[in-house]
Amino acid sequence: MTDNGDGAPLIELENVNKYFGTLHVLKDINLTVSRGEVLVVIGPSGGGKSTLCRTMNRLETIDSGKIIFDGRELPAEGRALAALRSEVGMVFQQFNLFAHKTIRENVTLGPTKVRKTPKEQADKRAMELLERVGIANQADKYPAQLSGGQQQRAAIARALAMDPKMVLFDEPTSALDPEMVQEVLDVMIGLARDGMTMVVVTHEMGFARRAANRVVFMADGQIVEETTPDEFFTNPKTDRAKDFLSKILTH
Amino acid sequence: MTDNGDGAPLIELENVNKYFGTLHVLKDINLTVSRGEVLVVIGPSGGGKSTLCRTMNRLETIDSGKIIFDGRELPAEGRALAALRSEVGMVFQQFNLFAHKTIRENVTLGPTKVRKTPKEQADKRAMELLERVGIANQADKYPAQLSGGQQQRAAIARALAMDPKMVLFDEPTSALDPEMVQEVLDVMIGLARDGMTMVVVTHEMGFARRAANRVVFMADGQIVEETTPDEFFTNPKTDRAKDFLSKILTH
Amino acid sequence: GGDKTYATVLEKVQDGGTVVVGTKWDQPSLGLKKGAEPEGFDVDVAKAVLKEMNGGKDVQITWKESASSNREPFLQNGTVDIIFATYSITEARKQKVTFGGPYVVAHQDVMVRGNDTSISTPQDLKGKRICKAAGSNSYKRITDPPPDGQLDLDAQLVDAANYSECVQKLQGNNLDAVTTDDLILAGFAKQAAASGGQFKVLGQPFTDEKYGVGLKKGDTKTCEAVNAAIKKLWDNGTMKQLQEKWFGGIQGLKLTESAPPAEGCA
Amino acid sequence: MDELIQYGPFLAEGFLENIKLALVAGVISLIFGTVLVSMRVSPTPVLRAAGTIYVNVVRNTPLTLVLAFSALGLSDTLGLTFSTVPRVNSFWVVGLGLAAYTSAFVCEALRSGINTVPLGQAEAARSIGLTFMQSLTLIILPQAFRSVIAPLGSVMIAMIKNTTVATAGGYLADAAANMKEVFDTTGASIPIFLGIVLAFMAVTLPVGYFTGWLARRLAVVR
Amino acid sequence: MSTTSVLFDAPGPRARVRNGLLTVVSIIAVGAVLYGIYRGFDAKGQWEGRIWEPFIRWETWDVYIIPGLIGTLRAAAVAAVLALVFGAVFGLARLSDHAWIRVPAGLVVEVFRAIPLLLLIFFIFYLLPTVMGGGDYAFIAVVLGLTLYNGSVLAEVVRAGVLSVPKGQSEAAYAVGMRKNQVMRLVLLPQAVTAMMPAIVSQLVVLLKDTALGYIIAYVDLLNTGFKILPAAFFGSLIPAAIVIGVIYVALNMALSAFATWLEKRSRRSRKTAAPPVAPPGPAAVPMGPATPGRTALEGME
Ligand SMILES: Nc1ncnc2c1ncn2[C@@H]1O[C@H](COP(=O)(O)OP(=O)(O)OP(=O)(O)O)[C@@H](O)[C@H]1O
Ligand SMILES: Nc1ncnc2c1ncn2[C@@H]1O[C@H](COP(=O)(O)OP(=O)(O)OP(=O)(O)O)[C@@H](O)[C@H]1O
Ligand SMILES: [Mg+2]
Ligand SMILES: [Mg+2]
Repeated sequence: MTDNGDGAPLIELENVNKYFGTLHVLKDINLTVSRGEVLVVIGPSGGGKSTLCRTMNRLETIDSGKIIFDGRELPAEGRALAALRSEVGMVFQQFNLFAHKTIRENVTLGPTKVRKTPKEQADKRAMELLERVGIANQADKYPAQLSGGQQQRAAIARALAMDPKMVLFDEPTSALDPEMVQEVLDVMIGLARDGMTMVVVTHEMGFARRAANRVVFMADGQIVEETTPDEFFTNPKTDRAKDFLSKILTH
Repeated sequence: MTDNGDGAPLIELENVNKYFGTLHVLKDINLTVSRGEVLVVIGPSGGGKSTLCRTMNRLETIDSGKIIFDGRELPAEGRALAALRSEVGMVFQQFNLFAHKTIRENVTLGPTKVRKTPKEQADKRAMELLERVGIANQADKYPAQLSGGQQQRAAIARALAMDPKMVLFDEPTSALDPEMVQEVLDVMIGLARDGMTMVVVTHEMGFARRAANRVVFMADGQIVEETTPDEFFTNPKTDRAKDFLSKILTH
Repeated sequence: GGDKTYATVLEKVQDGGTVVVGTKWDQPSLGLKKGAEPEGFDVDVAKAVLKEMNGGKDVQITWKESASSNREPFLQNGTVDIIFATYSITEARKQKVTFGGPYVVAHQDVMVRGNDTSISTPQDLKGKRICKAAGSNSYKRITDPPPDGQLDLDAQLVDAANYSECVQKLQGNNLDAVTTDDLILAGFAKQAAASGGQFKVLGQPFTDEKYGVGLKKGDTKTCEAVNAAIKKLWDNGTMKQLQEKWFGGIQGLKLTESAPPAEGCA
Repeated sequence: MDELIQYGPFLAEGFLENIKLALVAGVISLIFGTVLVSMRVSPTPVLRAAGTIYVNVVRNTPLTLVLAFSALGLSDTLGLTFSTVPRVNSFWVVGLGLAAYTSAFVCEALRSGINTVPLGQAEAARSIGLTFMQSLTLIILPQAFRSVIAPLGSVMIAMIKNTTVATAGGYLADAAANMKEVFDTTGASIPIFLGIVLAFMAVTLPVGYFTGWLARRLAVVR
Repeated sequence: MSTTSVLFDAPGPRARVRNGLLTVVSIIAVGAVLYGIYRGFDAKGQWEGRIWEPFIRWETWDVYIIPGLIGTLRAAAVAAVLALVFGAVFGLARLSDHAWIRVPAGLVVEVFRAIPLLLLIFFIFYLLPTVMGGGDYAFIAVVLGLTLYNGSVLAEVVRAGVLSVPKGQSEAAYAVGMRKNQVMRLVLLPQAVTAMMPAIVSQLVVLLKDTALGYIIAYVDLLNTGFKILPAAFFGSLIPAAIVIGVIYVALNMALSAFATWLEKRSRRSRKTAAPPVAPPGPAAVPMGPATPGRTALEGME
């Protein structure tokens, strides 16, 4: 647990609904994340966690409701939307590093092309960030030459390079070999300590316990439970949550 | 821990070597698995665990050494090899259910075509097995319609349908969503309790602790450590093993 | 070629433009590509006629291959200006093309393998395999009744892309006779003899094939100039001399003795 | 439009030849393509090499030349005759040439069909004790066959269009040859061209839709 | 070598003996076929030195073969460039968000793919003079026909290439705040090009091969000079000419095909694209392997 998570709201979701065809994937979601808060989203597969995460930078559109980021409703398109996205970093399960660019270029591409930061300045900042996630020595390799853990840390550096107000993580460690999970979680824990606002979809209890301010349990498109990590893991309220925890905790 | 694992040797590997081109993937492996024993193979990625497992039913040939199963050297080809394989079940990481057949057909195919079991009898047995792994109600669906956990349980049923003397598991849970891991492990634990001889490549400590008689730690094509699960997890001897465990146990 | 456009080919000739002349490129002794330019009787006649049309001055010529199957489209398209390519004047073709000439009269005849004794007259072609070259109408004289044809025999047609292929097939015993204009046959026989091949032309002509000069339909101005030139060339002995040059000394071949009467331009 | 009506029967006659050629070449190429693919995937290096060489040579030769070879080489020189009536003979010679060409593509389509079956399927089949023939007939071919329908459809469509090159094999009776003959008289006629194109589409589109539909219907969901 | 394939198990001793026998039998069979062909040609005198002799003379190459080859390569080169431009424009147009661009582009592509190329060439050849006045349109007709047809196929390759880049790549690009055209320009196209290069080159082989259709409208190409005029000038050399011309075509196309295969291997291994190689278009088009990148079927067979 850290000492952040008590700021003003940074992002607010109000009665958000989302359908895929006839499938109702987000059902009347209300959720607020404050500045500096670390929110962990947990729940069974297909419950809508990724979709929730993706609506927050409008990679998915919503069918009804409102999403307010930093005081303004999410823009629908064009420059304004691009600008918003540059303020909300995103880290994907599959890393999604640009395969045709080196690690350094992956990190500088956003700042130079979107923010028009001068090349040297972007390069300098990129190296600082790569240093921070511990892969500065890999800067000139291509993504495919790196291990999964290194790629994911590069992806985090890429997200941070835009100086986002918030970072979304969608199962950042579940595509990794087990021995690489911890090195990525360590970077995320550091980030949380530094006061970054984070929404993290993950099943890693260790991370939730050590870094989260709040846990949201989602199933069937609904927020079923919303509480502190300790409370959630030691004393879940709903049967859904109990059942789910029993499945993932035994092994 | 169960009370089995004290029978006569079922499979013995003597000085087994295997190369992929110039890459030496199995280096002078000596290993014996007794009847009723459950052996867990653990180790870093690329260490040769899968290859070891696959040599035991000759999905990979070996370049030197000997593999003796049930008193006879592994046959090299033809009917004898097919017959051997029908006695050694195999469960793959990617399930590998026959995509164009229903679950029931997947399970009955071996018995009817290899063992010439009459159709009704094979069907009956298939339903018993599907019952046992808990997916009898999915019998007439196609693999793609099932969740990963259900598919893997079907794959176990398919292996069991041949009444094998031994079952090989190659990371049976690592392609699964976390909440589905336990349902598969439960089936495997039950199988171990019933005295099946099993070789299991896995990173699941819980399973190793509860079901294994012995743990083999493999790295770089060699068996680095071979001991009981308790001993291995609490008191690893080699630096390689210590390092590996530190990485996968922290989170 | 040339950037200027001309109403008639005659204008182009007289203005010193480069004339595109269509000839065969694969017909020994008539139009056969050897080196940069084709050579043969048709080629020489074309040069002489054009020179005559230009008042005795040499004309710049671009040679363009005009296979039997492409002669009409090439004239219609303007791919070529004028064609000298064993082009028999027929009523059907007159619908599509304006013909100058004829400048020479060939006769349909039959060529068979040297050792073939079963065919000695055109009538013997009954039941035999004869060649049908794409774009050529010669086979009709054998298989069809008048007016299009002549002999109305039951011969079997073997398709071929052109007459060299016909000759190849004749040589390989894949057909029994090639029947078309004697000048064409003579050219092949002469060429084959030079390299050890054995063909004989029956020497029994049974049609008159009036070789005309192909012009775009309606270009009567040029047509008349062509006719005048041809008359001149007959009168001064050039035509006779050219026939001698290319077909002299071939057995059984009746060369045209005097200027064939002009057909009139339409 | 008048031209289309006037020459319609003549063109239709030609088009019928295209269809007949397509049927002949279709059947033969499927058979020959299957033989070729068996060679290409056999464990015998010599057969594999022979199959590979055939496919690579034929695929890289213009169809025009393949048909010419079929007529001059196979028929005229090697004496392969199907009929004493030359017209009929040329038909079969062209059909055979087209089939020889198309079978290289059929072979490749079948081969990549086998290629779409994941290795794991074969390993699973082996590991329950199925023999070579059993895993081939029960597991691999049924799955390969399904993924091969659509590509085979494209091969057949290409083959149908290729019947227009029959002229190159000395068969001057198809729609393209007839269209050319008509154009010599009429000049380019848009109605005639469109008429023939539509006639071809009337054959190729249903083939495409049918194979596409069948492929989707039988698709193995993985 | 342990090569696992979907069809065959690693061979044991008996399988090796059986394969050996089969090898001997097939050598005999293949040999018999080749000998039969040799004898057949021999019986018709096709190996006589006289009819092959022209091909060792420089004039033959200078007058007939090389000019024809130049004609073929010229048509192929011009058509290739135009087809690539056509393909790029229409391929991207088909990906447009605007239906008024996407739909007509799709229609054009589908129609030109459906027309038999020879008919298209004929039609253009006969049509041009009526709309543009007299002239030699053989070259233009060949090039235009090849461009429209192959361009349409290439349009599909371009589209497939862009679509083959995993969705995650564009999502990641959007997530750092890029605009649509930046995503296309900076992320999708560079990766798509690597993925579609082999398919493009394969299609260029088809294009080069199809220049031979020009022969039928008397375009002066290799087939025309080498296969029609040359045998007329050298009596009896039709079959030798066909063989020589055939070898030249096969060599040219194989060189290009080999290049395509090399490119494909390279892009399959490529670290610089997340996209799997696009399937070669046309008759051989086959959906690329299984969705999950894994070893399949015949891997290791060649
Ligand atoms: N693009 C899409 N089109 C249609 N359905 C979709 C799409 N994306 C997701 N879904 C469906 O929406 C539901 C919620 O999906 P989502 O990916 O948000 O779940 P999740 O909680 O992230 O699951 P997981 O743990 O498996 O990632 C699922 O039923 C899924 O199949
Ligand atoms: N068919 C093959 N051809 C060539 N090399 C191979 C092949 N299969 C495996 N290898 C190589 O052999 C080594 C051992 O592979 P193996 O799959 O047995 O390791 P593993 O311990 O199972 O790893 P993982 O935990 O990633 O499954 C690796 O370096 C691998 O790249
Ligand atoms: Mg998700
Ligand atoms: Mg493994």
